[in-house]
Amino acid sequence: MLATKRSPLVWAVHLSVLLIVILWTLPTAGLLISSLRDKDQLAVSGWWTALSTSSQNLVYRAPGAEAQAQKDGKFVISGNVLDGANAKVSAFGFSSREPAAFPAGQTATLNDGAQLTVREDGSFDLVSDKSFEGDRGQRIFITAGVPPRFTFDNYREVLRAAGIGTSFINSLTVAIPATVIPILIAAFAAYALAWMQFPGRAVLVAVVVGLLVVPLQMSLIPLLRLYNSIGGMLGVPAKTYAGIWLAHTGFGLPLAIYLLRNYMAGLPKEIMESARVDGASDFEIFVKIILPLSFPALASFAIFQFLWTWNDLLVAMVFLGAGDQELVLTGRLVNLLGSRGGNWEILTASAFITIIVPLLVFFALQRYLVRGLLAGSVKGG
Amino acid sequence: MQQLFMAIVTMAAGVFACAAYFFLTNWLLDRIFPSRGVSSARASRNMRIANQIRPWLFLGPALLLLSVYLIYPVIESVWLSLHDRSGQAFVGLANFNWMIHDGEFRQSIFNNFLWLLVVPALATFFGLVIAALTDRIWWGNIAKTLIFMPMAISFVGASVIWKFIYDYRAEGRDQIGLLNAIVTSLGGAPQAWITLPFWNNFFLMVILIWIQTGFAMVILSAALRGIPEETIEAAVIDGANGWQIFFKIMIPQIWGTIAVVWTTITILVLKVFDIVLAMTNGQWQTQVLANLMFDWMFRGGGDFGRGAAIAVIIMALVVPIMIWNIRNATREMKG
Amino acid sequence: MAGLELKNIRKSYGAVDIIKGVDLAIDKGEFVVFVGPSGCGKSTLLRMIAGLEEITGGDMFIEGERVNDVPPSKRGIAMVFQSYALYPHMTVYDNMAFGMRIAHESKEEIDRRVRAAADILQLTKYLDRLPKALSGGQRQRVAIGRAICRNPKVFLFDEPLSNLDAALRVATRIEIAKLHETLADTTMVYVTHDQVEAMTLADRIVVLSAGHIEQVGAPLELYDRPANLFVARFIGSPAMNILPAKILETGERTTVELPGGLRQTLPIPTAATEKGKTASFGVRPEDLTIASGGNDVLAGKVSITEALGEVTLIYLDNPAGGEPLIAKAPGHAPVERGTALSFSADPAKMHLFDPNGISYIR
Amino acid sequence: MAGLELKNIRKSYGAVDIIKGVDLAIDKGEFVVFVGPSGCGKSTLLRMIAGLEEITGGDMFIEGERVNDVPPSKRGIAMVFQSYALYPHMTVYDNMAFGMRIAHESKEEIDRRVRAAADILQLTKYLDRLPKALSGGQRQRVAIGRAICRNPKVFLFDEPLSNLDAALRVATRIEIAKLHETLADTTMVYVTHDQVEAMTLADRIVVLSAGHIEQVGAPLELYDRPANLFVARFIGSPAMNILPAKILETGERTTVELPGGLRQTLPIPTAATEKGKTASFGVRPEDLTIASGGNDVLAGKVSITEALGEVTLIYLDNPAGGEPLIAKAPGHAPVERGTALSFSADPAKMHLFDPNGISYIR
Amino acid sequence: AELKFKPGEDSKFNWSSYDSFKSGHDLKGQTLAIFGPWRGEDQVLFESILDYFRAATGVDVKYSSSENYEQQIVIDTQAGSPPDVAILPQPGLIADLASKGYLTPLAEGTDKWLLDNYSAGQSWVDLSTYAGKDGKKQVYAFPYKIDVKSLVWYVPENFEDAGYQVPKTMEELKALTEKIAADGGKPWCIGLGSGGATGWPATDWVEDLMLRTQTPETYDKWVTNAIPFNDPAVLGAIDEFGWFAKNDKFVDGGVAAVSATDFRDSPKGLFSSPPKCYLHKQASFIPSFFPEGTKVGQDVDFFFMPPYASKPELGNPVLGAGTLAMVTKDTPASRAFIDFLKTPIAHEVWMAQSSFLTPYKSVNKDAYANGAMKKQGEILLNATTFRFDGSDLMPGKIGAGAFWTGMIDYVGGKSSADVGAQIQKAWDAIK
Ligand SMILES: Nc1ncnc2c1ncn2[C@@H]1O[C@H](COP(=O)(O)OP(=O)(O)OP(=O)(O)O)[C@@H](O)[C@H]1O
Ligand SMILES: Nc1ncnc2c1ncn2[C@@H]1O[C@H](COP(=O)(O)OP(=O)(O)OP(=O)(O)O)[C@@H](O)[C@H]1O
Ligand SMILES: [Mg+2]
Ligand SMILES: [Mg+2]
Repeated sequence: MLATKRSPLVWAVHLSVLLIVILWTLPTAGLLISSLRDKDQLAVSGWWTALSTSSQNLVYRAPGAEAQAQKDGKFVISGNVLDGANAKVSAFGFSSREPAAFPAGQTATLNDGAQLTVREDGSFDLVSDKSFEGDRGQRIFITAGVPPRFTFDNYREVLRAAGIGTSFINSLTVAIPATVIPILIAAFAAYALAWMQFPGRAVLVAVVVGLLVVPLQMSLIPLLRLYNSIGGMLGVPAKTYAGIWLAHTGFGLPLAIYLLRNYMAGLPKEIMESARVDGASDFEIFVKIILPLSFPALASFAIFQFLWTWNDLLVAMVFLGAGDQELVLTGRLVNLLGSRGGNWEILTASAFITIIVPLLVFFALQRYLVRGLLAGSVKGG
Repeated sequence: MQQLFMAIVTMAAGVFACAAYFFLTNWLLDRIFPSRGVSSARASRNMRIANQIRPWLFLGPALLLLSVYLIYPVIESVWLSLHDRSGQAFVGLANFNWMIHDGEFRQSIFNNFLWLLVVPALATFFGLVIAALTDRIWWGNIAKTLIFMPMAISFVGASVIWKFIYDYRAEGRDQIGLLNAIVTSLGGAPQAWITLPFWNNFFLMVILIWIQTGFAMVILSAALRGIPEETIEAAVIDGANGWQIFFKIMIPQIWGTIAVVWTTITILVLKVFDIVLAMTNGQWQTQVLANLMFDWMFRGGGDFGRGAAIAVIIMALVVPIMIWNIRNATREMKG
Repeated sequence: MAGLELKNIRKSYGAVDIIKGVDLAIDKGEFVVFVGPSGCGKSTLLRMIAGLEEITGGDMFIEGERVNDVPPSKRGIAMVFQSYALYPHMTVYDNMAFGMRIAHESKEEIDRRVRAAADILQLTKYLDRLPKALSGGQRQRVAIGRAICRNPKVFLFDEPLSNLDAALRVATRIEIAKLHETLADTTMVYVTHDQVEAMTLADRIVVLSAGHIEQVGAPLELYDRPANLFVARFIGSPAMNILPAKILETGERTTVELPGGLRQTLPIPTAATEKGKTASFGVRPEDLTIASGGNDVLAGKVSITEALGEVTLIYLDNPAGGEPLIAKAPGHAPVERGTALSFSADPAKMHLFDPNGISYIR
Repeated sequence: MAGLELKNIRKSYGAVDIIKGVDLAIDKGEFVVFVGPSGCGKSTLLRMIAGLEEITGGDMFIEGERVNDVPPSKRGIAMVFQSYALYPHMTVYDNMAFGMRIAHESKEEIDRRVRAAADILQLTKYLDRLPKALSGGQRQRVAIGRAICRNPKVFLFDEPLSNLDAALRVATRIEIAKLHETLADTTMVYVTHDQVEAMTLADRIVVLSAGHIEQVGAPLELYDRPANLFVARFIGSPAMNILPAKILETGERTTVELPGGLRQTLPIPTAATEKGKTASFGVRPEDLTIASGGNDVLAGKVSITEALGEVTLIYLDNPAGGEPLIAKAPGHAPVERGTALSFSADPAKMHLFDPNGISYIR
Repeated sequence: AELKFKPGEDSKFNWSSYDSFKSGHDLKGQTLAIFGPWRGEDQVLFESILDYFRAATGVDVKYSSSENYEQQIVIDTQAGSPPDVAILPQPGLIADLASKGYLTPLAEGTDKWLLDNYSAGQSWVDLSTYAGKDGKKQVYAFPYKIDVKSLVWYVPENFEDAGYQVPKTMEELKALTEKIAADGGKPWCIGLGSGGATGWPATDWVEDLMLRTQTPETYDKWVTNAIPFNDPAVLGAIDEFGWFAKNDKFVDGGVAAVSATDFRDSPKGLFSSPPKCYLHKQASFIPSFFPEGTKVGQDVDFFFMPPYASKPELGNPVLGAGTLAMVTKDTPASRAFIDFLKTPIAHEVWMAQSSFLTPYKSVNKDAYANGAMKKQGEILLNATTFRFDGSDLMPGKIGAGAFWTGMIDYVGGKSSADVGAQIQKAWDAIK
């Protein structure tokens, strides 16, 4: 590294990276915080308010008549409007029209003559001369300062879902070979397209680029039909792991070949020549020289391919099936959302659960994006 | 446990089978056309034959898979695009004729061009800048991981995230959308962002840029690190400052990779529909081709003819990029 | 049978002709050195022999077999690249072992040979390093080591010692010479800019210029009887002094008139037709001795002197104008700038070239 | 004021110390040449001066200003990299113009200087080429051109001529010398393995070995009075012959006994305490003349001769064992292998080193 | 798996129907793949029904679902690997599958069965009848699990606090709306947002209002486009919706919030303090989006979206949606499954849990898990007319496209005439 550490520019770099990182992570941070919040709060207040104490209007329903006790000839229902939460009541009311009619500590007289006292700590007494009736308790509206409160319930709920372990393994079983196989196949093809002489090379490169555009959706029906007929012919099920690996491989190949070829074409020719003079065949050059030197490209593609196959739902559903045994993690999590897909708290938590594995992969492979891999190889480029 | 074991066995078998193909075919080729231990004239003739075959061995599996998984569906799409909704009756170019008269299609084309102009350029640009900047700081890897995160988040997750950004609540209410919270705290009136015609396209693009920057960043970061350090040293000695080194030394050397990233994102933009589907489903004039295609293909039983016709158009849009790539490839192979 | 034969070999990059028809037969086991100005095509020729550049025209034979279409790996060559071309991801050891591993040599044999080469090249300490952690000279030594580990039919060396210090250069040169002796059947082709290397190593030297051969011959032959002005000036450092000379008398011996009116009679026969022509007269700096009167070949004012320790170079103003003339005096010659000096030389060591620059045949 | 001053400069890569404390003051305008065996740290030192390597310890000053933390671009340096470090995406012209463009020189000025440099380096034909279409020597010339176009405070040359042919090397060397003369205030630091370059260009030569300085001095000083055995053997090619010598008599002059019983009296004073010690006796090959009887310094059987044209190297079996002794005879000395020869030398040109290898002070 | 309710134990279940089904079907060793829309909680509930089927027949049943079930069923049928039984909520999609020949007609007499056993039977027969590949109309689908859409949700205590009464007629509802607005409150919470499906809640409004302003026959003509979308009848219903939604005073957050608010978020305004709104129209599924712990019947309640007093001839029309089961692969097991759905027990077991309504007349209404469900069930049973969600009956491009977009545009400011014309144009384009 250059000895330019202390230049003032470095501060500018730090600051701009910080700024970009904040911009980029802010949305995700929102998701993270949301995933730790009470689900009822999600739609009511912005996630950033969860970080500070906020004044909230809450509704509490006092226990019904069965909870009343007799004290000094009066009927009393008491309890705590905060349910033990760490907050402070500032005002309360008993009508939805005036939810903050009384400051904490005061006593309000209800329409039916009963008296309600709510203290700052949330404890309340509902006192009446007559016996309370009905099992629908009195609503108490309170205004309380609620300190930040986070819960892991959302995560617990997701992680405890039945079959999540199976789905996790299914996802891995899909994603790992579906990452390795295309890399292997694409690397060979990319080498041929970058360094071997044969007619039609440039056209093939362009075809590969062109195939990048084929919409996945167009392929599903013809392919599944093909799978069904092959499966029928061989007497095996049409939806197998091998099938989905090949599908992911097929869909991932154009990008893999394109990226790898570009990278390989940039490797210094001399190294290959030198290996050739050393007697190495194309196969040996590929395995012993090109592959190790292409690690940065292989790693970056691996990161993406893994990510796509891991997050994929559509291809897995079509080629593997949606049954309980075959369900991949994304499928399982989406199913948790219920038929109408409304449970954001589940969504937020599961988004973070699925993200972990790809991030680990990214972290693990990032170290292959090394600097100066080719340093010292050729003099005078 | 047993499932885990089975999983490992199938994975190993799958990967092994693939590797074995390459080893075995190469070994066979060298067996059939030996070059060691035969007369040298034979050897060189064999070598020549083998060298004509070998590229195809290397390319073989890739070509096979590409044909089955991509080329065959393309042909199928073209065929379908000339047929009616259930793929039974031949209708000639009727689907295309319908298309050019369809307002929604024209809207989609227009929006797609907007996307093509904005997203690849910005995603590549941010990716490049981030890749370059993070390379020089000690916490660069952490920064990169954070910026990569959007890529790793599933689309469903991403759509919730952006809901919390763009959400609209009436004026005077607690905003749960960050953007409106900022706007209102600055004294502005909240906006229902994704319903503002024309501009909402850009709000949707922001999402894709936010996601794709991670892609550009990773690829470009690998490329930047491949630049010979000494050329940068030489530039430093020549008195170049950070900017000059970046623009005059580093960028030209990774130009090829920038083009690749740009091409890839462009093509991805042509195919993008998850975001539009999840955020607006093309309403408020945000329709794009891919979503339109999806709509026609699968909504309410679908119209395969029209869906395929739109797919054909999407594929046709890539032709200029292909030609440009052929040019590049031939130039590169000459030099 | 020739170890290596080039027949009218040509090479062009697009419209630019780089090698313009080279004919050369190298015996099996011969040590041939290519010399020539920078950019004349030495490396290209070497790379064509190796099979790394396509041959635009002509035929190439290795041990009698036409190899135009034989891939490099089948030609049985080892090569030291001018740019080293080390495998950046392999240690020094693995770089050297690579070729042998490809050839499926036994582990022990590989280890023995790598260690031997490393020993010769003083690389033993660095065997576990990657190329990027080596100095320029060390990298070059790895490149040499990689070649000399192997047992090829033809060795190709492209300026292999250019980045080594004098001592190491001598030592390595000697090792290469020894290698050549041990492997009597191995043909060696060597490119260098170092005269000492060329003179000491070569069985024959090939002088190239702008893509064609100027002269091929044993080292002393080139030094003593350069075929033309180009070779004369190219072999020897500092280069031979060249003066215009008018041919006064022809016959068994030739008398010429040098600038300043000095006359010299050389033991070189010329035809009568040459009389009156302006030839080029040459004499090497090291053949000049400060004249003690009589038989002067040149005289002039000293413009600079350069003391190299061992010898002193004396630069004289050229009476014919142009580049200064140079004389080499042994030791620290105490010559002042500005003094007028005259030099004499042994007529047997003088050279004469016709107006086209071709040497008169002795 | 020193143009460049190094104070106890150190550099290590991890646990490996590469530069082990170098102290050196270079005057403004001085031309200093670094020599030393391959891998001794020359390039590293140069790169530290340029600011490309962090300084592990010690201080560096350029024109009085401490530059340890000054970025390279602010140091006012031009450098020829050992590995050239050309910009692969720029033509030769742009490679050379880059630095000036950065400095916002006028277009005409840039053009003038680039063309001038290209002219000197015979690159004019190649100005539009990319580096990858150049020969090794051409690339090196571009690297030189890139540096000499500019107007820095300090020039750093790392083996700039190693891949050039003799003629070009001489010509370029002369150009560099001229440049040095024109830019009287510019300090030049030059690394080379070529003795001639070092001797002709240097105001002072710095001999480095394994990360430290062995001797600093004017070229002839190093040649004539090497401070120790290392320098003695390093300067001069072939290296000085070293023989064990027993000190017989001390005083104003010293008498030693050489292997084979030969005695020599040298005009070197020694203290009486040295008597009986085994010193090292040195004599350069070029100082040996075939003895015509009397005052022999060495004798032995000829093992090989190498005719370089200009001189002939005669290798003798070493009576003390080990490396052969070498003598240089001018011209083509007609010496047969196996003949026994004895050599004499001028006592003033003999060297004597104490048992630690330090030279006795004359 | 263990059966949720032990057969024979609880008398509110019609166990005899289970026993007779069991004795009539022994299909041990057969398999049945069912593909349906239910995921999450619904899936658990449905599995509990399947357990009875498994126990009764011995069939190995595999149920699967998918987020993209519409897409997946199209792919699977097209590619030739359909499930045995598909359960789908979209008649439009079913019609398409039927017309392409991917469905097997249900057993003879199913129409008769529906007519007899389901309340407003003809409505259900119509809903289940589709044209096959040969163009012949047959019963292809069996309605099972119905959602009632004509519900308006409110918080009784808020009504008490403010002194409002549950309206009995549409006129009263409008008056109440005006009164709340006059009191300074916002009467309605309306949210049309639904990600990719944004706009659909508005279609429910329009359909409900269609049924309350026009005859069922006009409604049927509308959904088949026998009358154009910009027919005054339709425009009238749209404008009726506009009366509620396009008035800043009537909707929480103002008109701009209507299309931007997610339908899942919109009911939350009922429960905030002070209430952001007093009324919310949504189908019977909506309680799952109420705040945690909300008890229907106590914390919140609903009333039937009232008819116009001025149009008594229209009776009590009920708008609903639901899922229909169909045979995609004709096997004994899939036939048996449809038979199973005809048993009261298949309904009661789900009724006894949650979120299940049925128009099946012979089920025991007391099996409903709570009063609220029972009340909804009664709305369904008392329906004089039942109409399926019109947008689901229209072609996908309209019902799940142009109609949605049109409603968004309408709320965004376009006139009903423009929107009607625009939708009609889209409809013309796909004819
Ligand atoms: N990254 C590194 N890690 C460890 N040692 C290194 C590294 N880089 C260089 N070296 C060692 O530092 C020493 C000095 O290297 P340097 O390049 O300065 O040598 P040099 O004197 O220029 O040699 P040459 O004449 O061969 O160019 C060498 O022995 C080299 O092996
Ligand atoms: N790709 C190319 N296109 C055009 N000309 C080229 C190309 N590569 C090399 N040349 C030219 O070919 C000529 C011969 O190059 P070559 O490398 O063989 O020279 P060389 O004799 O080895 O020189 P040096 O001593 O400098 O290494 C040079 O003039 C060079 O400029
Ligand atoms: Mg060369
Ligand atoms: Mg060096």
